[in-house]
Amino acid sequence: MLKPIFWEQVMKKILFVGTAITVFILFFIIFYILKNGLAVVDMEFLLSSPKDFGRAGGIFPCIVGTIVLSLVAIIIATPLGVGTSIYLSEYTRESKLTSIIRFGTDCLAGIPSIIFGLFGFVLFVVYLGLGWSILSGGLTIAFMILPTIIRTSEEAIKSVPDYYREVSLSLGGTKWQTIVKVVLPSALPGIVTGIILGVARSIEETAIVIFTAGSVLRIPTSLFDSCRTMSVHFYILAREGISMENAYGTATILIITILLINAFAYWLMHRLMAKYS
Amino acid sequence: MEYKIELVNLSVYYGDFHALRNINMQIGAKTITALIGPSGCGKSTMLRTINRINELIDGTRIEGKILIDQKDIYHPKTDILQLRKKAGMVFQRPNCFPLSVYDNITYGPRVHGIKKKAELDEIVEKSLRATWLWDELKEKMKKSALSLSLEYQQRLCIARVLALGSEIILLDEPCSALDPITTLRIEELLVELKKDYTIIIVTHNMQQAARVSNYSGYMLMGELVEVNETSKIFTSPQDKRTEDYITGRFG
Amino acid sequence: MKSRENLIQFGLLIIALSTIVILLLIALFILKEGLPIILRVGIKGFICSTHWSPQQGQFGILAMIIGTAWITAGAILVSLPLSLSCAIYLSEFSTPKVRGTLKPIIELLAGIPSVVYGFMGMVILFPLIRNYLGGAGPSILTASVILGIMILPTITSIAIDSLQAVPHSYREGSLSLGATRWQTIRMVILPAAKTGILSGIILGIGRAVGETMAVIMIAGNSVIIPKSLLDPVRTLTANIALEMNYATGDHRQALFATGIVLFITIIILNIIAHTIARGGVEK
Amino acid sequence: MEDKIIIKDLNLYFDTHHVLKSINLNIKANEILSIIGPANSGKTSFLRTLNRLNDITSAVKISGEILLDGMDIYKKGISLPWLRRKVGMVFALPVPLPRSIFENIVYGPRLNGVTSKDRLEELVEKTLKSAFLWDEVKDRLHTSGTKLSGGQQQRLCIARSLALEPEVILLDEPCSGLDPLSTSKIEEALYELKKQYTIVLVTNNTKQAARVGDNVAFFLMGDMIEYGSSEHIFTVPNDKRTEDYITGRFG
Repeated sequence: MLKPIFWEQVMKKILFVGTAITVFILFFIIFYILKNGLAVVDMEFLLSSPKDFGRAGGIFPCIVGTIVLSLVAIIIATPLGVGTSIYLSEYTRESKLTSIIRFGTDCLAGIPSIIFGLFGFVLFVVYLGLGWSILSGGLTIAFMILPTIIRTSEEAIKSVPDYYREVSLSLGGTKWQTIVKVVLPSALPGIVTGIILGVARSIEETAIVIFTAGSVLRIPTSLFDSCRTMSVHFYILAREGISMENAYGTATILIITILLINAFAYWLMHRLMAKYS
Repeated sequence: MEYKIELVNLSVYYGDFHALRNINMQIGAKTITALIGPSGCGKSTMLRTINRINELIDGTRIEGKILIDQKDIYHPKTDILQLRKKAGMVFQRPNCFPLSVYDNITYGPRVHGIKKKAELDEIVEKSLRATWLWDELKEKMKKSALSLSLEYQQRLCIARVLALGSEIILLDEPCSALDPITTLRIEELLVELKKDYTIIIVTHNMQQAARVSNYSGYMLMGELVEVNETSKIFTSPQDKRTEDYITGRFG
Repeated sequence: MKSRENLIQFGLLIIALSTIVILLLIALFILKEGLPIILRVGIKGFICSTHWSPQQGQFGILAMIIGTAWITAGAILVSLPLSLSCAIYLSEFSTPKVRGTLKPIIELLAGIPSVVYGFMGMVILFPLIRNYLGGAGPSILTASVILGIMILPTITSIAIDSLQAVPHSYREGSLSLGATRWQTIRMVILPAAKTGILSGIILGIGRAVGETMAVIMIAGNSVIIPKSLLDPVRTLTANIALEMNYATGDHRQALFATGIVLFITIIILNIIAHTIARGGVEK
Repeated sequence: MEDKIIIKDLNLYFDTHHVLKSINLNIKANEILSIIGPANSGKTSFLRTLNRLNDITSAVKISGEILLDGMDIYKKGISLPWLRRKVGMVFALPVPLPRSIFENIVYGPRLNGVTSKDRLEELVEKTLKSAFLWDEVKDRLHTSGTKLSGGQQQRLCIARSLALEPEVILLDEPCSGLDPLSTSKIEEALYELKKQYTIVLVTNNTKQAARVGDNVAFFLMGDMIEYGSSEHIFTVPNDKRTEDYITGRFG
């Protein structure tokens, strides 16, 4: 009768190895990029403009482009996403309509960024005449990150215990008062996490940016200017072999930004959770 | 008299929380013992230390000894799988697996290495008959257990323990999800099973304890306040706290 | 008071419809741009022909479809063993603390930009494959390995969630019958979590089919029918991204038509995932 | 005594499940009506029809009439916030909102547009005194309500519902999680409160119903089996099922 226990031990080891490999890959990627890139990164790299198509100089315009583009995307996507999730979780019972909306959200989440790129290109760049611009790019990216925000906010709102709603209603609150004063504050950590994940997704996006915001290497001065984000810059440097050194440098900044954003989301979630529970 | 189960200076901690305080208790073979007390008093914890299912909870620490058939079940060499086979458990809510009736009952025998169809069939019939389910379910072996009514599911859970070949049955508020008539039927079943098994039942319903058990233990905030023959507990409790509880000053 | 509440509800409804509107707009624009060429060449001529030479007016995307299929299948083969062991280990064998730490870290893998993955394929896998297996480097194999790693977090994270959604009482029930943890996993937990895990895998397939930039960097992009894992191929997504910036006329329409094929594939995958998830609701 | 609430032929369905079956009942002003019965007999659902809190759950269907001071509360055009201010509610689990004691109590009045600081402070003091909590918390009104003990939290919830100056108070097993001491404090508070308010108390504890209730209604599986004065129900019940329940044959 040793057999079942023996098998358990064997399987546990196999599964552990699989887990270890997965975690190792992650750390390897991060370590490898940082090891090669940190040498290039200094204040000058961050704050100066690229020279000679990026062969020399820094990545300042790309940092500005990345920030502005994600800001625009978030400002558009947040009200739409949070509004949708409030509607889905507070105002309707499960019905045909909600299942259609949910299905639409799932589909939107699955659509490849290249399709968003094509769409943004036809609609905003060509049809509405916005050209390759921050506005076209921001709108398109907003559509892409919308499902992320909807899903995380909806989950957060649903996880607010029903008895909070009942207490507020039984104290004579209207539905909207209850949502604003009790539900949203309690769901805030989850909602903010969703928004931050949206920021992370817009920072990493490449295909959409090339198709809708272009890749002009200048500091943008208006929403109608084209811009180049760090991801796009990195892609061009690496794929066209312009400068491996600066590619590593850009990737380092990208990875550090993503790490910081995730860590921040994590920290914020825990802080707010501690405050509201 | 040799005791089937003995708890010796048993203490349980969840992290810093002292859940059971220095419990001493002896339980004889083929009796029904009821544990009563307000919620959070540690009765479920006590039940769950007897087949060591409590270890699933992180940060559980245990002091003292539990002897089953004079053997310390917390001894490092104890075969925990055999222990759980010997002391089967029925939970508060029926927890049939999302498998067929047949697969639910044969689950225990199969994990313990019984593979022959004929042997399994025999076990199924025997344990279903013992729980008065055979006539109703013999045509429904392939049906999902989750499609049965709650009562049948709970009886199936008891049948599952019987199929395992247990000697001890631990029941954790087995009737709390059931209606009065069903409750009475399960109680009758327990009294019947007492002939062959040692049964410990946790219940929040004092009348239930009074109806089915030979012995009752009253617990409060991790302590075993009083244990005695059931009739004595309910007619002449020794401890003021037991009396408070029985007369309904709690909850 | 009442009318204000109604106004709010109406406003939120309009907002909630935005995802549907966006989805329809996308379908509309892609179809409008791409459908004419499909109608002209014929569905069969477009999907079943291997000749892609826009200058000669030949628009067959079979090679790209095959390329996409190979890379996706490879990615799943690479990803499944890792993601499933990871999910099972973290959900069933590790402590909540370890799970709570490692799950976000693995989800972080999803946050690394896809171009960085592609880059890793170029600088790490190309030399390895050149030295030990031959060929130039860009190939189905490279792309499969990298995409497999990219979809790891998607599948792992969904699989962990589905495993964790299996009621704890099943675990208690099984263990209290004297089963080992592995028996519990194999006989109770995995069957109960099956549907969730499957829809996670399908979403992973969707991600692999749709990935663009990383694939361009490592798949080689040749329009050929591959004969070995070391052959370079072009995917549907790469086809669009590579040629879009100089394509005009029929050529441009053909690229949008490629987009239609992608779009429909993704929608079908989503419908499958949805159906599985719904069929799985047994309680 | 006059009737505060009149319930005529009340039926309630959740989807196809018939939860309340043709209930007819009059609740008198300034009485404590206790509602007893085993789990799932519709007690809580009944309570929640009185302030229409069932409406927030989907798929609820209701027929019949509930008259509060002669006005049908299910009539079209009734403002739910208005109704719920008149009919306050205390839940089984104490649920302080995640804010300070002070903020918890003024939450309701603020929603109704009371902004004067003096008025709010006056309300806080008055209601905390009525709930017998003032002395224990007067020095820490601005600490979190979730930091209080279970019994204090429940009294805070009672105070919070009083701050709306309701006419009827619904209590849903308010003592189910509490120790004897907290229970008796709450019972004491209820006894005082009934001078000003009409109180409907759902309880699992028949002895509690006997102690505090003027009248008692016994519910079983959605039917109201019996209604009468406490003495009557607990000494000479008319219905066999009531007797079965009171003597503990259920659950």
